[in-house]
Amino acid sequence: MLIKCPWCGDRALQEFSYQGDATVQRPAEPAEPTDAKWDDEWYQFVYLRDDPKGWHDELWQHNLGCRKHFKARRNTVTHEIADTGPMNEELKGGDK
Amino acid sequence: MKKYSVFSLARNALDYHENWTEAWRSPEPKPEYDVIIVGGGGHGLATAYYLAKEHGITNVAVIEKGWLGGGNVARNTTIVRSNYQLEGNAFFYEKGMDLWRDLSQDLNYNVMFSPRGVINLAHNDAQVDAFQRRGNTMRLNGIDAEWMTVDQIKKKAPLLNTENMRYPVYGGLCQPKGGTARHDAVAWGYARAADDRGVDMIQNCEVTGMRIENGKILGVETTKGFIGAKKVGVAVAGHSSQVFQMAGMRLPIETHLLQAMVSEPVKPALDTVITSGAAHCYISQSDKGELVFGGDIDFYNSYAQRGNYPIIEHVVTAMCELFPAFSRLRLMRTWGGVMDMSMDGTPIIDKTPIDSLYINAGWCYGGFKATPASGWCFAHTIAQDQPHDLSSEMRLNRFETGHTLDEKGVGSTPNMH
Amino acid sequence: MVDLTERVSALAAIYETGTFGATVDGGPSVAFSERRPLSIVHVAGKPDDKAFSDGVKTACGCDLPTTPGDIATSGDLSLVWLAPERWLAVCPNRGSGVLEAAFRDACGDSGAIIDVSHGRTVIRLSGANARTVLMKGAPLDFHKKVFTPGRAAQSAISQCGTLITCPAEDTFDVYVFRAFGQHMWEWLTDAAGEFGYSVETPAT
Amino acid sequence: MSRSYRTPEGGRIDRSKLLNFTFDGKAYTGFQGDTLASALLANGVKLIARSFKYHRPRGIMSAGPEEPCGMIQLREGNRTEPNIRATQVELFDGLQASSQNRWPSVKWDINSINNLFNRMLPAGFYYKTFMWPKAMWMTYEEVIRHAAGMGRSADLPDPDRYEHMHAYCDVLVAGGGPAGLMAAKSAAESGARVILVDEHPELGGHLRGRKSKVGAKDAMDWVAGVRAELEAMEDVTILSRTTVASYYDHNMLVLNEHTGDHLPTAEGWTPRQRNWKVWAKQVVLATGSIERPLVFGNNDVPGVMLTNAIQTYANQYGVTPGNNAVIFTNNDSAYEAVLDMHDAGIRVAAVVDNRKVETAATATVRERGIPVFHNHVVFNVNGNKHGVKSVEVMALNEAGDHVAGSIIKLECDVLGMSGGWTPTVHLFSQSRGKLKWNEELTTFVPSESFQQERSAGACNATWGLNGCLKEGAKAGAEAAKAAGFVGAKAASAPKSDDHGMGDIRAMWRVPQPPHTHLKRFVDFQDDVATSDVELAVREGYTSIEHAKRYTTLGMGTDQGKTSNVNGLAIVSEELDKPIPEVGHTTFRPPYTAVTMGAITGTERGHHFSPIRRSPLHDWHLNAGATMVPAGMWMRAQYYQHPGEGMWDAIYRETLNVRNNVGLFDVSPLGKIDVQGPDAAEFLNRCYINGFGKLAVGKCRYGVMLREDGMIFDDGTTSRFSENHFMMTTTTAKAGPVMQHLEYLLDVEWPELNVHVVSVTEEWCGMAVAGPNSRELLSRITDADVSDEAIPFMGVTEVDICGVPGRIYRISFSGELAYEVGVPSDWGTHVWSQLMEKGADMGVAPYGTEAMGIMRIEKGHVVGAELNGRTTADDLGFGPMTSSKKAFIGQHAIGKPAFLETDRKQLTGLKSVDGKTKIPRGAQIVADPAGRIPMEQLGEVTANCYSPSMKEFIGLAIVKNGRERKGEKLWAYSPLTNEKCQVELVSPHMYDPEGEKVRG
Repeated sequence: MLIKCPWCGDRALQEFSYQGDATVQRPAEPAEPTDAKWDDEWYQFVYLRDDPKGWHDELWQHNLGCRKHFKARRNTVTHEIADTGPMNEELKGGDK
Repeated sequence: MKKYSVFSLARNALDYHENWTEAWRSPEPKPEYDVIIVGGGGHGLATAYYLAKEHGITNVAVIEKGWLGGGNVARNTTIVRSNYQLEGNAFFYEKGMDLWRDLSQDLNYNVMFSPRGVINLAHNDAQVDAFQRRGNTMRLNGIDAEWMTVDQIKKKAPLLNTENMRYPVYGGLCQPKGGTARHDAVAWGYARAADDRGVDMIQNCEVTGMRIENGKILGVETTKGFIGAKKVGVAVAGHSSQVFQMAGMRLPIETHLLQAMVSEPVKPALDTVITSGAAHCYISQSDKGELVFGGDIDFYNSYAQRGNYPIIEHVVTAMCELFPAFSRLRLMRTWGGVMDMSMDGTPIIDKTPIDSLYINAGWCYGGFKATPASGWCFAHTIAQDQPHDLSSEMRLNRFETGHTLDEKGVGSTPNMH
Repeated sequence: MVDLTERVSALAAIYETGTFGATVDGGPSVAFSERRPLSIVHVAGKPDDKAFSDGVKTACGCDLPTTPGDIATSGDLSLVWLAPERWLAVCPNRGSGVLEAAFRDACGDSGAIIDVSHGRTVIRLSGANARTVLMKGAPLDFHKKVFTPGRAAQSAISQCGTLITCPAEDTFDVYVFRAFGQHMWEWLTDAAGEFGYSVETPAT
Repeated sequence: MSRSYRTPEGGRIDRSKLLNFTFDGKAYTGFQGDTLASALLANGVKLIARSFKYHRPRGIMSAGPEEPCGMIQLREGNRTEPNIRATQVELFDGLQASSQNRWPSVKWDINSINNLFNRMLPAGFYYKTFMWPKAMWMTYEEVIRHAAGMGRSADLPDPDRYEHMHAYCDVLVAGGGPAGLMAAKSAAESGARVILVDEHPELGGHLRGRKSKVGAKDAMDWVAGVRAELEAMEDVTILSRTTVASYYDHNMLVLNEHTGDHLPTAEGWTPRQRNWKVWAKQVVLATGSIERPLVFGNNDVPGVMLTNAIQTYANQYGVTPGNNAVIFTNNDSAYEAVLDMHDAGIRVAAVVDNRKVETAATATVRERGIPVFHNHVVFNVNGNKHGVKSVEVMALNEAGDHVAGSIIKLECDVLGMSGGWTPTVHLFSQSRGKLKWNEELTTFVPSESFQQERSAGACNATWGLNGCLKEGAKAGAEAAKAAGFVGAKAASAPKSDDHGMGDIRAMWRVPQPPHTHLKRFVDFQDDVATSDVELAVREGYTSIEHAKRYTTLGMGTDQGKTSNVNGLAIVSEELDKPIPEVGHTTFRPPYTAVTMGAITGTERGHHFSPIRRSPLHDWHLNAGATMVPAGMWMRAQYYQHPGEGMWDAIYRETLNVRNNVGLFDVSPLGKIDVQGPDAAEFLNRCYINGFGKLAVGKCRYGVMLREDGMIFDDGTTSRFSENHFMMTTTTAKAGPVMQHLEYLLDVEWPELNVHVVSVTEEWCGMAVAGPNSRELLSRITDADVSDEAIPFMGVTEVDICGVPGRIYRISFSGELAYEVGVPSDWGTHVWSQLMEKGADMGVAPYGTEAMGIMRIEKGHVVGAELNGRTTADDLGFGPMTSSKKAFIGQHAIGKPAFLETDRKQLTGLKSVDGKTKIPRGAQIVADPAGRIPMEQLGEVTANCYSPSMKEFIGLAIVKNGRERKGEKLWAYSPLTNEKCQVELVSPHMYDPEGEKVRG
């Protein structure tokens, strides 16, 4: 694969590390710290994944390059990459 | 079923083998079954067989979207072992070893189970500690385990490099009764034996939906129409997330891709199975002579059954480090399989929140060796509507309660298991 | 007091000047040397924070390069883009902590400055086959029209993370973590063996 | 026997360069430019191998990489290689080759007895037998394994050098035949960066073996001209002797270049092979095609060859594989070959053509007086290991499904067969391109592309030369255009002759007379005959994948290059299903097998994984340290003095710390600089304990969890100013922790203004530990090192031996201790000063073993306890866990399983009798004499002899261990047959009150 780092451009797969599903959201912490609270929201965040067959928004780190994390929309069947972008940008393309 | 034997082979040779019958039928699906097994891979076929054999449930269909045994049972590195540390795994896999030992005779199909020993190499003191800890657990659990010195390992695998290497070998944990089996034969043997007991094998039939009413499953929609069932068990390995999505469930599973490869066939050069965690490589030699080996998954989610080059390079490099003489052999074929990597590296065999729907998933790297035990326990779970004792820690809700079975101890990063 | 320039290189045990590798017509076509001693400071901050970008300019005399892979220079100092908010300032040794202090003083509380002068080994390769040697190691496009003087890229050679810069035509500096210095030296010189190579005395 | 099969002149060999070689120990000669196959044929050697299963005699069938039969063992000793196709070996002087898969010799092979029993050995026979008696399988298996396997592996390490190369290009052209050359030319002329790859030493593809004309020129002169033009262009790279092995995602291709295989040995700096990893914007596949065998009785006898192979041997090598040929074809392409054979002096006894109608090609042959039998087939070959003697020919019935009439016996010593051509679509298919069955051409052809590639020429089923040239030119231009060279134009293709294949009459199985059961081979290498494929279908292995796996069709080293289409066509006939419905098996990389060494490249031996060296590495070596790998690092394990045993040294080092002062190299510990206004807040969120209120000039031990609540890592973090911290990590987790912090800042908390930088390599770290450490420290710095100035867990920045450094008052050993950090280049200087200044007090370095003992004595946790399954509470960090702030993993602590009472907890162990060693890796049980399976209450995570306490101690994690203090249990290691009664004690075994560290 050749992955487009949003900063460094097209780079070989071996420079990157895959960092998981970009769509899971870390639950918000309560305003006031409380005792540990393990609930469905945390369970889902830590353990459950959509694991889609097809387009997948995911995280990669350019760990042997600029070391930045970024998002990629990649097809898990064909490995095509429709778009990559910094964390704060919306991804485009694919049929999502 | 026409018995296979050297005599039947001789008899048929006289007729130029023109009178052999098909190993299994290819029936049209009935409108309803007592049990439908979704997934005609090793686990699904084994489940159907044990449902019939152990629980007397024969009105069973195995529904397979492609060809029988076309998933991971067709594309693994054939290793069979039960060298686990955690209790929740140990007894389960050891049951598997019991079944493996008699499998050829039980199925009347030679699956070529070859208990030639599985050696895990330790490349540093910490690994010696960890492997001895594991070996001791195995022994106290009644599982065969031996510690091997470097010299003993050298004797068993003379071409193994132990000294002139970056990470020298300190010793190894051997499970003498572990080994390999002929992977395709396992699927075919189960299919033939299940067919003989009345199970319908429905190939080229894809499940497209699940009919669930009032929290109970009534059957599955397929490309050959709706098929009713009192119970449905799903054993679809790399497609677990997809199939359970039809039931509205999200799983603690990601689908990843594992590559494996073979060299050209050569005369016997390795008589045991060698695995090295430090080098990320496991290797054995097939009866045909090919070195069969693999390593890590490709690390990114994939349903592709085809991987990329960095991992191939990595695995071959590790293999050559372990066996510098094999550097001159040639890599003949590489392939990929998709596996359902669970969040703790351990499978799930359980009921689901949906009545009469059962799950068998999350096999990570380890599905092939588990085939008999998985079928055994899953059949029990379906027939009795409760988990078998041996798989009682492989529950679906263990992630929620914190009772994870994390052999590698890497936590909820499925690509690290 | 020791002389603060008397620093021991990671390559001290293996560094040997001379000509090595294959004997080829026309002589060796790759020259190696260690760049040392250097002052190297890791500079991090937000380029849109004016206090930071002005501070950097004050400290080193050049603007922050914001195009990925660009190198800005000012006198004997190079400021290499590493990441959207990270740069490496490199120059011949200015004395312990001097360059770091210059940035700290100029940037104040904006940005994060840290001296990494001792944490890198910098290997210079030059000559007609320098590119080819690097092509053996890193999955980067080293084509003459692509990897031009004034450009830098981070990648990996022989499993080690590297920063590779091109200060001049057919000249490249390979930065690695100090602990990998000896490994990288051995790997690169080995890769240059077929072309014949020379090892020159270290210089900044 | 000794007569030569070499033509008096002609061929692309250098007859002035005579080369000596041996085959099976017998000496032969050949010429520069020969392959081993052509040289053997020139010497009249027909029998060169034994087949896989039946050990039938086999010769050479092809002239290229598709060769299924002619495999040999090449070279000897540590350079020997099995399964080498003789057709691909360039002859060199001194070459040694031998036959394989035979014993004692290829002529008299004992296992050829298998052939007599071949009826007992149909496809999958082993699934049906060898099951009784049960215990015998391992014995059967051993016999099977020795009979199988083809050649043999070397048994010594590979002495050769291999390298890698990485490259990017605009257009990669795979194949240097007419289409590929035109593609490269068109693309290059547009200015694109082009890499042209061809597996042979010479470009030209099929032109090498033919006598074609391109324009007015001999084709090979035209090839040389184009090559020269391309070589003159700056941005063109021509890689010959190079195979495009694999085609991965996003146009990443792997090439295997044979840089030294044509040399007697690749010596010195010359790599034997070089693997290229290429990222191409566009690819042109011009990979040609492979002639198909026909499937008739005994079609494997040595001397039965592909027609184009005979033609190639005649034209390219000046070799006549026989004197008297019969050609059996179902298409026109063989006729050109017949003419060339005739020109080369081979008598062609007849052409047997299964087609009913004569074509224009027929006439060209008849003109030379060669008889042509139309609507006839060769259904059997008579011959043996000495080669073909004659062939048997019969007419076909009207439908073409039976033979009819009388048998015509034709004497001959070579039989050429041509069953049409199969486009080489392997790379296309690897690139995910979709194949479509073309009924007219009776082959799969490329249809939809998936990646940025296109096929041109014979691999696209374009048969004529003219068509190939044009299509290549067009593909090259299209590729360049797609790569951004908008002005690219197709180079004009010179007009040339354009022989095609004509109409083809597919005949997947040549019929045989009733009641005959001749072996008709489909896959020559794996001995798969029609009867095997038929049996597989009969037994229900009807999916093409089942049929392949059951029969092993296409699974040999040739990966079915000559057999796959024939095989699937027979399955389709048996199932009475059209071929497209049967489909094809997957084409897997690589195209031809690739030497593992080439894949490995330079990453062997000590370059397998880079060695990470501490700044003190050389000092340790000079001091005689035994070095041990710790991840990529090498660390000093212990420093043995003359006359000392290993454990003597380790105990001496330990006691020296306990009683005096020792030095330990802690440089490999991970160090991460954390800076920014939100640095304290960030650390608060990362650690279970608080860091917000850590005073400047102090450090604190911290524990990090994963999101699932298990311990991730631990270490101390120091505060140098309000916004500046330095975190330390364990050596093993330095990388993962860094990645974790970067992840949190990039993804979860981008709002935090914090920068993290690894500074592991910047600092040389030295633990100065022992009661005399303060005294020693005072000798190397002018700074105040008193307890007041640097209290326990204090940190200060001072000059040390004239260089700027840091002193941390932390202790892993449990003694009064410091950690000194100086910039790495000065590490040796400072360490040497410590050694020198402490000489009078007996300062000594200590290694990882002594450190390990002291940590056990103090109950500090490391990898074995931080095994990813332990919680903070399990290891006794419960009280440290803050409830006043949120941190990673906090919520997971609330999981029910974490609150259970029988969790395994950290505990210390002491050998009850004081004499028995606690076994390594033991399990904690109540009674080792109990029944198996036995309940295991816990596990020993560490064990040692404590020279300070003079007893055997250990650490363990034991169910409810904290509550069990004082209980006596057993540490039991059945693996080593050791056991030791242990008392459970507090893990803080040495100086439990911590008076020493605070001293």
